[in-house]
Amino acid sequence: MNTGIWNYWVVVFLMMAGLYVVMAKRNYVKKLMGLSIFQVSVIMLYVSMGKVTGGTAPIYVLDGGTPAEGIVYSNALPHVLMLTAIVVGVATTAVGLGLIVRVREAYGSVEEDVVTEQDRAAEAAEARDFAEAGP
Amino acid sequence: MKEQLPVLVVVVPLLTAPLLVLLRAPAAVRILSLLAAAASTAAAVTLALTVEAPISYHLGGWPPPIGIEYRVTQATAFVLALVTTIATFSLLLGARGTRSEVTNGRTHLFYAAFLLCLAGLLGMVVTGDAFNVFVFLEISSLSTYALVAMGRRRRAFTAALNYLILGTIGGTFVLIGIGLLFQMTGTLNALDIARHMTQAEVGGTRTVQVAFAFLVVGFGIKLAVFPLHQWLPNAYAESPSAVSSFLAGTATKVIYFQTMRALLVLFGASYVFGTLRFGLFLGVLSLLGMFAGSLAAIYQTSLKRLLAYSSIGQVGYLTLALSFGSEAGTYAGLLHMGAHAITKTALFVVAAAIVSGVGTDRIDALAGLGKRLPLCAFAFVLGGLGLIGVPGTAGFVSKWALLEAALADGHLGYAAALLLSSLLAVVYVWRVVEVMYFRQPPPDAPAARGLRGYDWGALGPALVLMVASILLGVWSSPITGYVRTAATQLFRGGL
Amino acid sequence: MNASTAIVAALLTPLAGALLVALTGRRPNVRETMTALASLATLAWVLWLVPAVALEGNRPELVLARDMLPGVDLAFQVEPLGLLYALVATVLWPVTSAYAVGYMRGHHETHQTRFFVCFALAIFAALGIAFAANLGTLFLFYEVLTLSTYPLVTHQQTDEAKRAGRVYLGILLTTSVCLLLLAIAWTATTAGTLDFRPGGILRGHIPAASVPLLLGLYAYGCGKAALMPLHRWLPNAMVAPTPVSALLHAVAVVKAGVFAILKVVVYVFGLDLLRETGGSQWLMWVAAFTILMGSFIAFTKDNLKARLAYSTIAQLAYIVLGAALATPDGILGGGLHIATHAVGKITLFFCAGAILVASHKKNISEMDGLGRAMPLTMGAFFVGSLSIIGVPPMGGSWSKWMLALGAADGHAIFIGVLMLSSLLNIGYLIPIPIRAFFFDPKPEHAHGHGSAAHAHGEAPLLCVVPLCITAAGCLALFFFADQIVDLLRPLVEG
Amino acid sequence: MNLVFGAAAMGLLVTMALAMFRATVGPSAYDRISALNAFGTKTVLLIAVLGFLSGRPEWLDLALVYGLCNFVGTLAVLRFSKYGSLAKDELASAEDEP
Amino acid sequence: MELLITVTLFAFLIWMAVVIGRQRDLFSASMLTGIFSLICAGLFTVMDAVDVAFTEAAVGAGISTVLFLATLALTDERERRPEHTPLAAIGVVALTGAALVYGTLDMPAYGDPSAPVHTGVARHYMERSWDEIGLPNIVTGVLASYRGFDTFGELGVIFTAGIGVSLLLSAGTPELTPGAPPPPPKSRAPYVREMPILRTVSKALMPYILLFALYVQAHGDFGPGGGFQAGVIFTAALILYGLIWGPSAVEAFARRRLVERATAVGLLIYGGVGVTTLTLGHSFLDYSALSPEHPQHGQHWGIFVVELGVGITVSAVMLVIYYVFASRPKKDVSPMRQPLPLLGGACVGDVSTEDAEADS
Repeated sequence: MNTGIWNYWVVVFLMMAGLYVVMAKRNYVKKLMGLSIFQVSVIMLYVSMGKVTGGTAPIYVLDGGTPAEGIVYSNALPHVLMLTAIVVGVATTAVGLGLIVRVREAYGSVEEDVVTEQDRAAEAAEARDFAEAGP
Repeated sequence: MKEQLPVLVVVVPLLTAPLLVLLRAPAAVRILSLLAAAASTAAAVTLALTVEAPISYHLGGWPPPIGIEYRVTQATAFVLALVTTIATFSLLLGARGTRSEVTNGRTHLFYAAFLLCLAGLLGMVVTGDAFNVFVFLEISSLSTYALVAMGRRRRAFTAALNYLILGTIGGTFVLIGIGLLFQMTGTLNALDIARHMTQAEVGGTRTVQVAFAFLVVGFGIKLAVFPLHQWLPNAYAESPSAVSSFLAGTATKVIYFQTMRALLVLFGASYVFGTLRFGLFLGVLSLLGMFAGSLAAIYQTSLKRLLAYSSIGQVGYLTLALSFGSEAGTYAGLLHMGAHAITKTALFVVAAAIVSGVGTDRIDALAGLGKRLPLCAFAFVLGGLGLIGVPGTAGFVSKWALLEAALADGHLGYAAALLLSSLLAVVYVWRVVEVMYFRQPPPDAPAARGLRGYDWGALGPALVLMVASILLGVWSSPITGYVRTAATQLFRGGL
Repeated sequence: MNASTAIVAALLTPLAGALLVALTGRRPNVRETMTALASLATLAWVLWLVPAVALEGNRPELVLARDMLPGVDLAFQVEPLGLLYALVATVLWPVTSAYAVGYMRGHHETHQTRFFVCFALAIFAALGIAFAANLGTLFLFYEVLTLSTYPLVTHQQTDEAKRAGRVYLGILLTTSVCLLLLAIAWTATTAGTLDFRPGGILRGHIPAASVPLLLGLYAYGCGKAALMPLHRWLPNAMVAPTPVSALLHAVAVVKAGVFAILKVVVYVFGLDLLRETGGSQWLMWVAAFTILMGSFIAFTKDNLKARLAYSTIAQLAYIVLGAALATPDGILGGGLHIATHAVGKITLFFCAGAILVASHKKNISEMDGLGRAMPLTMGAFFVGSLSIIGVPPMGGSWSKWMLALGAADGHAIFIGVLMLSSLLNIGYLIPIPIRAFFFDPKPEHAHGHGSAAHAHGEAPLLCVVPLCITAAGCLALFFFADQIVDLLRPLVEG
Repeated sequence: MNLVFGAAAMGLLVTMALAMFRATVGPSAYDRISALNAFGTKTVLLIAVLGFLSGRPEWLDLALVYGLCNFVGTLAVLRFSKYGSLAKDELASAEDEP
Repeated sequence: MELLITVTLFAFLIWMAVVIGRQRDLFSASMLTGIFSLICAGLFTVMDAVDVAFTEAAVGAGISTVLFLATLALTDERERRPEHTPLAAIGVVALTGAALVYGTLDMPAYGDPSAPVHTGVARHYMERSWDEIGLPNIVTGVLASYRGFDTFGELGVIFTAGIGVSLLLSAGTPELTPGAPPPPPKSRAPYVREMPILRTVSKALMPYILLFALYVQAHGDFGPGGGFQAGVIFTAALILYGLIWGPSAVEAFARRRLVERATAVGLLIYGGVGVTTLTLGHSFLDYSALSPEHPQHGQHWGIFVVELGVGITVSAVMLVIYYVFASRPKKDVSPMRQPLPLLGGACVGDVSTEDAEADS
């Protein structure tokens, strides 16, 4: 059964939805949510590569201690790769959230605009200090 | 034991990191991490000196493409030696520099993250497996995010966070690219992919074109190629000195090497430069990056930020070399990668020495440094000359190679642009030099100090690197000969 | 001892001198002794090389590092032109050092240690340029020279000095990096080598149409030659202390530029190639233009050092003209002019410095009657002027003569340029000694500096003796010009 | 047999859609919490049904994990919505310590 | 049938993605990401990726949600309204999406058994792993043996995340002095009394969940599961306990210092297997070295130990992350009151912000 490539288009849509959230939203928590959507969609891309029509999960169906004949399995390799990718995703999310907590503690906000504004103000203040202290 | 060296280079730092977590005692942690880096360096240098034919190491005992393969060629060995050496120097610096920058009680974590980052970078270099590149890319990236956030100012957090977001997008793009390649070839081994790529039903597909685009953009983000460079200045400027010197010398270099391999090995030069005509596009981007980076560097108010923008300009040189799509270009790129790694690391280390002497890296605050810390100022001048590419420094040797590569392909315009942009380097380096030597030191600044007044933990490594750069500048033949054979091999798709 | 050792020694002695000077900086007398010793030792090494090159026709070689760049060694070779340039530099170094000691102390300059260190480094670089066996080595030392003289130019560390330093570094580095390096790279890719070889290396490798372009890259790439319109750094660099100006304008820096051009013309292009293709035609006109414009501008300058600076620009263009003519006599004349102009111009600068030290006067209009207080200085000035103008029995006359001979073969119009320029030289140089000896001091200037105008006599002895020596040198060159030409003869033969 | 499982799956999908609708429109946090919980339960069931559909019922493990995670997630959400924090400590709150 | 389910789930996913993007209440959004993960897990199951589904459920719906909530507890719950339309983002996304769609045009169809993915190296795994490894779960075989080094790297990633989060968040919170017992309970907070059911249920469930975790760990060779999933489940149990009894109750059970060391131990176990094979003269992680006369047994042993290492590190790292998030007090500094940390020339060799916090 040939079902075409529509699934990849859906995956592409999901990826782009995630990417859009990352790029367009100014809230860091939201950005990370977008990032995890993006990553999960990529996992979806790989996993859908591994599907074989009419196949079953890549765990041998045992028949008296040996694999039964004539059973079609889906591809295990993308699954293996994506286990790693999931781990990478959650690791990134954890570190990112840790950073967000620190940003919030240091700036009082997790909005990119507010943070940037404060940085600018701090920079200007620093430059002013130097202008006053210097010759 | 010798045949195990390829994996030991990576595994030694990777397994020392958990040991550090178990040890915890700061002094022991410092020594052990330095030892690990040194051991890794020794392994890498041994490899570099002995490798002739490519070494294929089968991890898990499974031959490629079934299992993961480590491949050591002259090119990879060169990069390995470079990265490990710079890591060792940065750790020497870290031994003193980080004490004030990382709160005690977390020293072991800091060093563990450092070694993990190193292991990640090394793993990317030595692996011959596309997906393994992604895994180790993420190890190095994640630890980098945490390390960058250890900077002294709160801006380090936002720098790290923005780096994390962009870096993850980049990493995910790479993952997409690898996935698409995997889908069309059914394999993950780089050489195996390259073999499939020559078949028309693979190499001619649109999927492969898109895979190429995603890999290039993904690596481009991590490499800070011109329009994708936004994360770099803050990340370099705000991170602790040991980290910025390490990153500046290694991270972008390793990614550059990955890009080279992606273009030359994975897809093949004829596909990239012939079928896709990617050279012109990359060349134009490189030129923009060279000028934009250097111009921005001129207007910076902080020393580390200036160096960071200069790195963006230098990345332009690197990609320009690649864009020629020629053997000479590959050679020039590899060489400039090495030269710039040494020079930029040295400069960041000098910046660290200056920061520990002056307390800030604001350029305004460096007035009269030529009198206050003459050795630091002098070291900066030496490094700056290397950055400009004045003859007698390693930077000149590589710039010469770039020029030759440009002229050999008849790109007179590129050659002229290259030279023009190195004038911008003169401007930003000399701006700092003038502040150091021509402005009167603030009245309350301490007068010239004796040799004890320096942060030798930082200045020592810096001077060693400077001397190395100058030695390579006047006697480059051992390195250039080595790199040339490495480049030849790499350009022909050998991995 | 063989010649290679002498080359190494000649190169290392100034370097060691710089180090010793730096180390003994706390005790000025020891420091100055170090400079003196280093300069004399260097001179001895170079003189030791002379017989082998001049009489036996040897070309001593030395490879310091193989493959500094791929295919380019860090190598040295002593050939006549380089030897001449090295001789000029090393002979004048002890003299300049002695003068510098007097000047710096008399003028109460600061940072004297840095000054003498950089001075020694500059000589080191000049020797490296002189002995360079290929374009790569030459470029290396060319840049070292630029960088080591930068602290000298900006010695005063005033805003004016900083500006001058920017222009200095800006022009010299820009041209060398953008043009010279490009030219060298171009040469390397077309000729496949960068070695200096008699007869040139480009012949047969380069299309005739590219010759003028490449020559232009070289001519303007050697920014130190101060060809118009890239001459601006030279008058700007006048903010430096006078010994530096002497070094810049007579010995090391500017001569390095024209020396490099001569060397490139002789050993890279080869005279035949230039003559066959006519690729240097345009350069003659540029040189002629520079000669005349430089002289005209010199006329308008009241500041003595500025006037001398523009005079230098014009005189350098003589040498470029000689090179561009690409005739044997032109080359010989150009080479000879390196020596004669060096001695003449250094005399003039020494005098300017001595005047400054003794009377604190910079402008020509203030110098009326100065000859009575400083007869030796102004006498030497007169001698130097005659040499620059080219009046027998001064050395300068021979080099102009040779240049004119070179132009006679097909480019007679440039003889006219030379004559016109000589007239201009007379116009802007001779009035100075005349005013000094025959005019009465202007009262307002006497009051301007208080009673000091009458109180001062000659400058310190360490200033006056060197300028007398160089003035005598101008005279001596008239009689030894033949030997120099003989030395250079192999350049144009074979 | 498959028909029964198929119909069950369809029914589950419909209920999932309903739960999602509630999660989407809210309006209150508690609506969403219960929607999340309901959705989790439906997923557990769907996995179970899928196992039978594809003839590999041995993956009921999977459904168990879902049930567990759903429980933990819901609890966390509830706690968050009530106390605004996951950190309130029953034994010794962080603020009390020196 | 299968197709219908797939299509519906995909439609659900799109729906959720859009809703998450538009939802400005971050609390709701994090719940919706939980739902998103659950749908994904469902889809993975349909696509026969049971191991991936297993992991995604545990990570996406469990750990991630808890992490997001913990972060929200320390930050803000609402997102500000954006000030302008992000045209650049729309442009980039449209371009990227178009490129990807262009790239899909030459892809093999969904489920096509003759696609290169299935005929390439994967064929070797599918056909030979029973003989070479001898485990029913092909995924485990590939994961732990054929591509064991990838998994080693993956463990490195997790370990790095633990290190990173500790580096970021561990300072500034009072750590229990080593060796000292946890402080005695002061007073029972009223809310525990409010939820007797939860209390009872959680206590009753704990051992079973932990047992289940061990089962998943051990059964990974035969069915879906393995070290990673087991580690996550183990931690989920402890987090559950922590949610009801508070983080220090968990810390009393698994001391933080101990857990931090356990993160290292797991990685060292994994690497230790590699080093062992290496000293036995084989390649790194070549398990057949462990039993030269019977390579399959060596594989079994190696995979077992390696999975154990994975389980230990994963659960320890997850726990560490939970600790540092949950035990961090919320600092409600408004941007106005917060002094700008101007670390200019003023602070030579100064303390970092960390120290300042620890001092205060």
